[in-house]
This record gives sequence, structure tokens and C-alpha cells, in this order.
Amino acid sequence: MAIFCRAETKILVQGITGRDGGFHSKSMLDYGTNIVAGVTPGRGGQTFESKVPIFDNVADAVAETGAEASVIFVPPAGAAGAVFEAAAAGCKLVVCITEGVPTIDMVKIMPYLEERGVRLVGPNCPGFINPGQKAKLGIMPGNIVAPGPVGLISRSGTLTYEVVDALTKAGLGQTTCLGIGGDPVIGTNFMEALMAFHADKETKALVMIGEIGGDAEERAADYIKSNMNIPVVSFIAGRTAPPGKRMGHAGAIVTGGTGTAADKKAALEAAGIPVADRPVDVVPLLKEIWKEAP
Amino acid sequence: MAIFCRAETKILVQGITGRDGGFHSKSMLDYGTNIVAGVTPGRGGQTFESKVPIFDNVADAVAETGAEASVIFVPPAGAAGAVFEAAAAGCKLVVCITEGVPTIDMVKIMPYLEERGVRLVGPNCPGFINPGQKAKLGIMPGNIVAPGPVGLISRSGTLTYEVVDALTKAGLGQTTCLGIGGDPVIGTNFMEALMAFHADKETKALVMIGEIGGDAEERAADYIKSNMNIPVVSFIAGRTAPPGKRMGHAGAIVTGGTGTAADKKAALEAAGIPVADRPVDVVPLLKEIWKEAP
Amino acid sequence: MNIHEYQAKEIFRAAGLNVPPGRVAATVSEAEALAEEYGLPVMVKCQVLTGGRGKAGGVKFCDSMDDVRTHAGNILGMDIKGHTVHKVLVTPAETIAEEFYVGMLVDRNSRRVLLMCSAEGGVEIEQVAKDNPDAILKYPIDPRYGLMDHEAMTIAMKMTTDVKKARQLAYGMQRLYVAFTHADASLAEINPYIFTDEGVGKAIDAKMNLDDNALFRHSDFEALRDLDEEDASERAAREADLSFVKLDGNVGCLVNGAGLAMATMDLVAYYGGMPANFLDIGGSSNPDKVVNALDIILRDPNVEVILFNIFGGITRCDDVAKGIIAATERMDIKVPIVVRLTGTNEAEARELLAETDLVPAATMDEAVQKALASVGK
Amino acid sequence: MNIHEYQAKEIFRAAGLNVPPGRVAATVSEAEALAEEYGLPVMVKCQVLTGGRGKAGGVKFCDSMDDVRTHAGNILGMDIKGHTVHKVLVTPAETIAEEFYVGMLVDRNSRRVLLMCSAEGGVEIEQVAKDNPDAILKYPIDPRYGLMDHEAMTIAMKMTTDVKKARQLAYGMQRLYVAFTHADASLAEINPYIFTDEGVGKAIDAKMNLDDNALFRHSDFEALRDLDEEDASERAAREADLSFVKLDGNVGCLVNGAGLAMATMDLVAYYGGMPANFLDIGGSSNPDKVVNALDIILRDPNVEVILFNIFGGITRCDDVAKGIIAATERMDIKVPIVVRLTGTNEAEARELLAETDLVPAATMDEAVQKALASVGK
Repeated sequence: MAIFCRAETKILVQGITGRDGGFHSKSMLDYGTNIVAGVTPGRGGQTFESKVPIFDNVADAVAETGAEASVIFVPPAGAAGAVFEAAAAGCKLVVCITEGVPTIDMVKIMPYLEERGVRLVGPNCPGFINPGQKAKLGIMPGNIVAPGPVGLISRSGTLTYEVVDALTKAGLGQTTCLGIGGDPVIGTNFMEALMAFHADKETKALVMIGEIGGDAEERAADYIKSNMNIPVVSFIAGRTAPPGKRMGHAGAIVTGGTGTAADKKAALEAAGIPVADRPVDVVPLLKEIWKEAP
Repeated sequence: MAIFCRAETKILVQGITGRDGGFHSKSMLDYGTNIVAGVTPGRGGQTFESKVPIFDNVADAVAETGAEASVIFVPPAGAAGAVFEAAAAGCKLVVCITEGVPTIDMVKIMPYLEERGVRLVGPNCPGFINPGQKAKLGIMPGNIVAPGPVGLISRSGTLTYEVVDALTKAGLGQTTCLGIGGDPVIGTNFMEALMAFHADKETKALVMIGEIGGDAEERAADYIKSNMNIPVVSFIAGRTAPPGKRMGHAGAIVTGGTGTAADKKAALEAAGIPVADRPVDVVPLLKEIWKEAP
Repeated sequence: MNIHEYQAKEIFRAAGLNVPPGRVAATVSEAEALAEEYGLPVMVKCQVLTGGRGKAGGVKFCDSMDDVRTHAGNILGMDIKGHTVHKVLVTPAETIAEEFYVGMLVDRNSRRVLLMCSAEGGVEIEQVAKDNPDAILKYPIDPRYGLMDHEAMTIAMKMTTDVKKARQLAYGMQRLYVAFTHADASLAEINPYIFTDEGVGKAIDAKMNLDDNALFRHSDFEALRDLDEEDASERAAREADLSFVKLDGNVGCLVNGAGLAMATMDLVAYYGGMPANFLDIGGSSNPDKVVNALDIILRDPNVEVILFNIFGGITRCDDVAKGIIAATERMDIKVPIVVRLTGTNEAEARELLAETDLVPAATMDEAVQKALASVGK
Repeated sequence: MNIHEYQAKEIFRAAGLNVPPGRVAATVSEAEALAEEYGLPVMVKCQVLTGGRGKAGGVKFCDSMDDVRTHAGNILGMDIKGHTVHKVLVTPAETIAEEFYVGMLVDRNSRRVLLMCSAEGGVEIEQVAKDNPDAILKYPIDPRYGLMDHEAMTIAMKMTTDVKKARQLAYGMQRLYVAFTHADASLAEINPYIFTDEGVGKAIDAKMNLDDNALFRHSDFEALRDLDEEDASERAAREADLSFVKLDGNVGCLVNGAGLAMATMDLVAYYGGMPANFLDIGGSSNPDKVVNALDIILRDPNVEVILFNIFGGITRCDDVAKGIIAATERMDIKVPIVVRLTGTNEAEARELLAETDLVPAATMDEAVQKALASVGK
């Protein structure tokens, strides 16, 4: 059934009339996503692509359309405010695509979301796509995915597409492809995503795309070892990254000897999770350990 | 049974070694109050009056003694912090005696208390005394009260004593005498105190000592009219107070023609609550409408 | 503590509100120099701690330097509701296309800072509140999260449908909240928040009251206190940490506790007299405090009798009696003093007083009646 | 963005921390003048954006003006881990009775600001973390309420049993949190927070990293950026809004997306080559951005081949191809360029590239292998 979102989940887009918001909303609609409303202050009463009603604020959009989830394409200065607004209006799922959100803003949001039981994905992430549900919340290219039994979690964007593309071309479709983002403070983290996939009956195998920095992969390895029994393979980016240098993502930095690709590989392999040397090796590695692969 | 506190409720005092805290803690103990702990940072391990153990912080005091309620005698700069500490440590009742607490500090505390279901009385209040339970949380003089069926709510201190003294001398003992304080933002307000008395089976009559400013008395009048059927009498201080001048209590100010003693008297009388012209008239007024008075 | 418009504007400006430039002048020539600096037209605005300054003729538009001279000259020294104008604010005059009211106060019912907003700006908000309460939108702010973007924007969009103006207004509300909480205000108002013909939002008037209880953490605010505005006896009371309000009668009241002090005033009136003051002496039996309180009350030549009403409570009455006796011995007091002391050690106290000229009383009522009798009522 | 000790100290001081006075000198005579002003003894401390300044000889105690001249002279111009010292901080030397470590960072696991505190101050905290992790107390701060009094005090009392010192330390933590959140820091450290022989607590060293994502709301912080400390190509990348890190190899990499960029570097290494850089060009197909990126990479004389690895995804590959072609036409590039473009409109893109000298590749692996082949690997 995939995670986080079903075909019938009613979705709204904050910042639907912006340059990026408009472009990706159209792409989401084209994919078949159930977008019921858009929000842009001052544009209430208009429509997007002649069909999606636009509202001045999320509360109005939720009241009128029953939207349950929001995808945010609002510039960094307003992104945290947009998450607050979505949560305040009752959305239980918020996907924040925006790159460059101040970290303290995310810290301040977290208890608000916890108080209300709201799941946040992102910020600074590609969002996710559920091919079997025709639901795309974010910017993942719809043309490289296919329905199937593989779940995919990643901390990055285009590297994910690379692997998803390879899976699809090898006939391994996906339940959900999820990019959680590379910022230091994010909503749904690696572990929480893992638990969601664990709870999803249709996900029969898992691919994890990690990168240097933090210890999310090590924690995931522990969890998988103790709790899960579906095949899992991994790839870790950043083997050649020098310590102390931030590799684009605010979170991708090796500090004090921790968070190296070698650490992560060791932890994963100790948990019985093969780690691919190259992105292209993910598919054969998965087929090798997954006897029932389609 | 009186409100907020029973004889066996375990009480701690924050600021027990201070000048005021020490004086009043001794007075509470002398009255028979079940003080199980005191808190003063740096004095942990000592004892107060050779019997009450002192702790460095409230968490330790609660862990060691099972204290459930706290009375705070901490200077204004630290008073709000002391309330946070008591609530964080699990106290469900906090009585803050301190005068001069910044109002914004109280505003910031409120959601923290609401999240944890903590009742606050005060700040800037005399606290309360339950004569039948031998429980005194605050600074009300124990020698002027007596056990009995009258509940008393007041926004002030010494004026309350004046009336309590008269009640006791007239043979009208009290379930609880409560001073909620005169600050603009307080924990338990007039209405909440009223509801607590309403729920107390032993309180057979009620005296309300109000004063100018705000509309607590008007709201109380509405509540009593719709919900309560025990005899209630009132006194309102500040008939001669000029508008726009603050009469000591930060809350006692007549603004824009609202909050006058005349307004309050009218509202109370419209709800069937007699309002005494002089403090000394409270007792005969109460006896007049309370046929079953002891 | 109330502060002047120009002081409130400094605080608003520091918090990021768009406030036009402006400085105060104490003389006509200073006002002229400022007008030269800003360029005409300017506004000349009296700086006194009372409302209705415009109606009283204390706020003037100046199109020429002659205007500046004339108006500054008229306004400086003017009396407005008992306040003498010592300073005028000179600030560029703005074109006003639209006016809004934005205010905040601590609301006792919600126990939160309450945002108030109205499209009927520039007029007395108390009047709007009376005539058309629905025209004022009220919104309590969650202190954990502050005034969130969407809250401010939703409220602003109810004030104006122009989204560019709404964004400025929303930002203004958020900055006002920052100013309010950082300064520990009890009231902050922008009336009006205007939009110029070019659509630029500005706070062109400002009002702020500061929480006296929080002054201890704002050492810089003491400099904002305008000693010219304060009555000498009220200042002395503040400095002696006494709560005091001067009234018009002849019975000087010294009471412990604000509620009892008010009730004592009421009782004086009940028996046909007139209280000379409100004074809460607190719980202390310190003779110094009693001396200070007596000193302040006796500055008022109308006072013909002194009435102490003390409910001992926790404080021991004999201690208080000693304080009163010590104080009266240190001062040369020509008016009769009635003392009512009740509570702990009341008997001992009465014994002490018996050896003095002080007039003892057992109850509030008796004390008030004796005081009034001594002035022939 | 990392800032210098003296800049962090300014921020700490403004937030209410007790920081001794101190200013920077760029010459020996300036350092002498400051030492005269503060009085001996003073510390002369190199201001470079790297750790281990003391070990490198960049921090000196000066008991005499001769010391000041000698040490300032030695330190100014000194090279510390590749950083040239342009400025020294001159500050009064303090007597040190006790040293503590107080730090804060944004913690990804708790998603909160994490307070770190240790009684082992004055030494490298990374070393303490490794050798004796229990010596560092860690406490996540609730952003709704900040670091509450009792939280700070309870932690401080675990550091010292002297309640007067604990109060200062607790207050220091609270002020550090205010500094941290107001400045949008990602890291703030006081190491050491000392107590003098007289028991006065002071922050005598300071470190702060600011969140690049939040610089837009701190226009004043741009002035804190030390352009001397920044590599020219890294500065150009920052100004062009590109994420760039210089490395030691000869394969210049232009990739869209940070994860794919790292994976590309890794793949270069996998096939036996060495990447010259990390560069995330983002999602744009704007030729200007491609020009800027190429310009930055080609500043490095080691670069012998350029490797584009673009996964079109939402961006159309033909758009990106046009951007690359336009950019290469505007520049005179002497090294081979391998281009791998995949995703939407991949075929059209390949057609466009067919008419150029650019070397096309269908996959990451093919692209890396072709790039390495062109440099003889």
C-alpha cells in the first residue's frame, strides 16, 4: 500500500503560484496526484491550471476542500511559517521541499508538530512518490518510477533518481521512493522512515541511500538487525569527502572522525546489509540477496 | 473537605531558607501543615527547624519525599523559574506568594502549566488556608480562621483577613479561605476558584471579596446565577478609586469606564448576590440570606 | 511606567518597525533646526503622558518654518490635562492613504498577550471599542510560538485585501510583539499604522506602558522616566517603595494591603468624609517606612488627620505599634493620628499606644469615625 | 560561516555574558597601544579560523611590553594550519582558578539545541569526548521555553558545588542560549568559562559558527566574513551560489545534487582517478551558472578534464545541454569535457551534443571511465 499517502489522500500545495511551486504542481497533477487546493495569499478565488482552486490561506483551503496533506514550495524565509500554518490548519502530513531553511526555524517547529501528531518530510528534500497510488508529493521525476515491491529511503535527491532509474529498468518497481533531505534537522528521519516501511505489508525489500555525516545509517543498521527480516541493501555517498568540509548538504560533513562512509559501511555490513561500491551495483546486490525478487 | 488540598497532602516550600520563606514556613508548620521538604540551592542536606529536609532542587525533593504541592517564597526575578521548576518536577499544585513578578513571565508559564495539568495559585497572593484540614499554604494568619462551612474567595490579602476575622468571631467557620492575588495574570482566577468551591460538598455558603478592575466579579455573578444555589454574599473594594489610577494591585485600575465598583455591584445584585457596603456588613448580610447558618 | 511617544518609537524602531525619523526639541529654535534637517512639511507633536493630545491642540502640521515657529512656540509650555509640555517631537509629515490601529496588551482573561487590530485607525480606540466593538479584531498570542506568520497574515488580510499592504501590516504586528515582549510592556499601541500614497507602511504614532515589575531587568529604562511628569509626592512614594495615589480629601490613610487600603478609603466616604490618598504601606513594621509614608502624606496641606489601619495578620501588632511610635517621635506632627491595629499581639500593641498621644481604635469603623470626628465630621 | 573569537565575543557580550574587554590589532604598535590601555599582563591571541591555536604558538601570555612586542611580532604573519595570521586579539590576562566548558550545537537526533557542559574546560573538547565521554553533560533545550532557570542551575550544580559559582555558570548558559538562537548559530562554545581567584565567572575564549541558511536575516553578519580566510575559488563559488569544495585531484566534476556529486567523486576514485573538487550545480540549466561553475573549476591548474554528471529528473536534459553548449562557446576551454546527461529529453540532449566537441556518455560509469581515459588512466 506504500507509506504516508494513499491515492485518495487530498493534497494541497502551499506556494502553488510560485515559479517552482507552479512547475512542480503541474508535474504532480500530470502524474495523477490528487491535488485539491493551492494556497497563495492574495490569490484566493483564482484557479491553478483551470481546475485547482486557490485560497488565501491553508485554513480556508482545508475548510473548503478537506485537504489532509500539504506540499510546500515557499521560499526559505517563509517555509517554516508555512509548515506552522499547515499544521495549525489540521494537515497531518506536510512535505517541505524548500532548500535553505534556517535550522533554528526547524528546531522551533518540531514541538508544534509533535503536539499535533503531524508528520513532516523535509525540508530540503525531493519529497516522495508512491507509484502504485499515483501519488507524488514533491519533485521526484514520475517517469523513472514504477509500481512494485521495493521501498527506497534516501538522504539525497538526484542520487536517488539514479538508483530508482536502475531499479525500474531492472524490473524492480517501488512502493514508495522517499527522499528525507540532507539538512541537520528534518522531520521524518531515517529511522522513522524505516519504521514506516517496516509497517507496510507491500514493501518486500528495501534500498537505503545514505551519505556521510551523523549516525542515521548506523542507527538504521541496529534497527534493521533487531527488527526486520526483509532484504535490505545500501549505498553510501561520500567515501572521498575530506573531514571538516561540508559537502553541499548541511548535514553532510565528517566531524571528529565520526560519520565517515567507512563507519557506516562497517555498521551496515555488521547488520547483514550489503553496501554497494557503485550506485549501479545496488540492483545486482539486491537481486543476489533477494531470492523472491520479481 | 475544603478545596485544593487535604491534611495529608505533602507540601514543599521553595525558598525555605529565605527571610520571608523561613518565617512563613515556620508559621505553616506551627499551624500543622504537612511540610515534607524545603528547597534552596546550595543548602541540600541541611534541615529546616531541625525536622524538614532541605534539597538543592525540587526534582530531588519530590523524588525523596513524594511532595505533591509547592509553596513559593522566591524573590521576583526567580519566582517564575521556581514555578516552572515545581511543575517540571511533577507538583500538581503550586502556590506562588511572591509579589512583583513580571507579568510576561506569568504569560509564558501558563501553557507549561496547562500542558501538565498543574494548578497555580497566585502570584502576589496570600495563598489559602483550610482550617478543617490544618493545611495552610501561604501567609494567611492561622489564628483568625476556624473550621466550618463557609468558603471565601478574595483578590486581596489583609482585607480578606478583616472579613475572615469577622466570620470567625460570628461563629461562621471556613472550609477554605483563598486569596487569588491582584496581579493582571494569575493562575487560578475568580471563576476557577468558584468552580472548585462549587464542587466542594462541604462548602455551604460563599463570601466573595472583589475589587475594582477587570470583570472577574461580573463573570462570577453570571456563573453563580446559572449554576449555584448556595448563599453567596460579596464585598467590592475601590468605590472611591479614581479612574486611570492603579490602586496598588497591578490589576486594580478602572479603565475606560469598565471595572468600576458600581458595575460590579450592579452585576452581582442582578444575580441575586447581596453586596455589603462595609466589610463589617458581610456577616449580617450572610446570616440574613442563609437560613441554615450554624 | 508610561513612556513618551518618542521613547516608544525608539523601542519600536529597534525592534524593526518602520518608524519615520524624529527627535525631540525643548525650544523653538531646536524645533526649527530639526525641521530644517528633515525638510518641510513636518509634524510638531507635544510629548506628554496623556491621551487626546491632538484635540487639545498639541499636534500640528507645519508647512512652513513660520508654522514651525508658531506651533512649537504655542505647544511648548502648553498645559494639557494638567501636564505641562516640556518637549515636542519633530518628525516629517507623511501622506496618509490608509490608517490602521495595531495594539497589544496583557489580557487577564486569556492570560496571554492580546493583539488588537482595527481598520478604524487614527481615531480614539476606546471610542471604537464602545461604538463598534466588532471593528476591533482581538487575537491571543501563544507565548510558546509567538505571533506566527500565518496568524499575522490572516489577520492582516482581514484588514486589507491588498496583499502587499497585508504583508507589511503582518510584519508590523510581529515586530510589535517582539518589542512588547522584549521590553516587558503592559501596553503597546500604534495608532495609526499608516500606508502612504506609495503604499509604504509606517508607524506614525506610538504608545507604550512598561511593566513596573519588570523594570529590574531593564536598567536602561530608568533613563526613560520623565521626572517632570511625576508628582513630587508620587515620586517620593515610588522611591520609598510605597504604593501611593494622591486624592482630594483631608483624611490621610496609611493601610497595609491594597484591598484594605481601598476599603478604608471607601469607609471614609461611607461616613461622609474624603480620603486624602491611597497608600499601601506593605507588611513591614520598619519605622523608616512609616516615616517615609507619613512624610509623603503630610506634604499635602489638606491633610487634617492621619488614619492608620493595620491588620496585623502575620506581622505582630506590637512591632507595628513600635514602628509607628518611633516614627512619630522622629517627626513633628501637628495633626491627630488615629491608629487601628488588629491581629496578632493586638493587646500588647494597645498597651504601647496607651502611653502616647495616638488615638487608638479597635475596628476599622471605629477608627474612621474617630478620624472624622477629629475634623468635625 | 565561521567567525573569529573576537567577533564571537562581541555577540556573547551583547547577549549579556561576562566577557573581558579586548580588541584586535593588525600591527605590533596597535597591539602595544591596546596593552597600554588594558594594562599588563595581557594575552595576545592569533585570530584565525582554525583550532589548536595555542599548540601552534598563536596564543601568548605577556607580562611586559617587551613580551607584547615580541609575541605580537611573532604571531602576526604566522602560518597556522594554512591560515595566515592577520590580526591578534589583545585582552587582559585573567587569573584562572577553575575552568569549564560550555557549548551548544543543533543536535540532529533530538532535533533541538543541545547544551554541552563539562568541568574539564580549557582542553580540546573533542579529546574529552573521546577519552571520557561521561565528563560531558548533554542536555536538549525545549525551544518553547528556552533553557529554564532550574535546568541551567541543576546542570551548573553538577559542575560545581559552590552555589555562587553555579549561579554564574547557569546564567552564562542561559545567555549563551540567547546568543545562539538570536544569531542563528549552528555552534557556540565557551572554552574555557573560568572563575578568577575572586570567584568571578568569565568567558575568556569564544567560538561560533553561524547558519549559512539564516544569514539572510542578519544583514550585519556579512561584515563579519573574513575574506582573507576564504579561498578565492570558494569565495567565487559562494558568490555564484554554488556549493563547492576544492580537492587535490585532476578530474573537475560538475554535478546536480550533493549526493550525486559525492557519488561521482567516489566513482572517480573507484576507477583509480582523483576528483579535483566537489561541486553541486543545483537544478538550473542557466548558462550563466554553468559558466561560473566552469570558471571556478578551471582556476585550478591541476584540472585536466571536466566531467558533467547531470540526472535531468524534472529539469529537461535538452535545456541543460543547451546551457552547457552556450557556456562552452562563451569560454575558451582547453581540456576535454565529458558530459553525461540522463532523464527527461535525454535523446534530444544527446543530439545537441553530437554536433559539439563534448564527449557524450550514457551512464555515470561510462562518463567517469571516459574522463579518466582522457587523462591517461
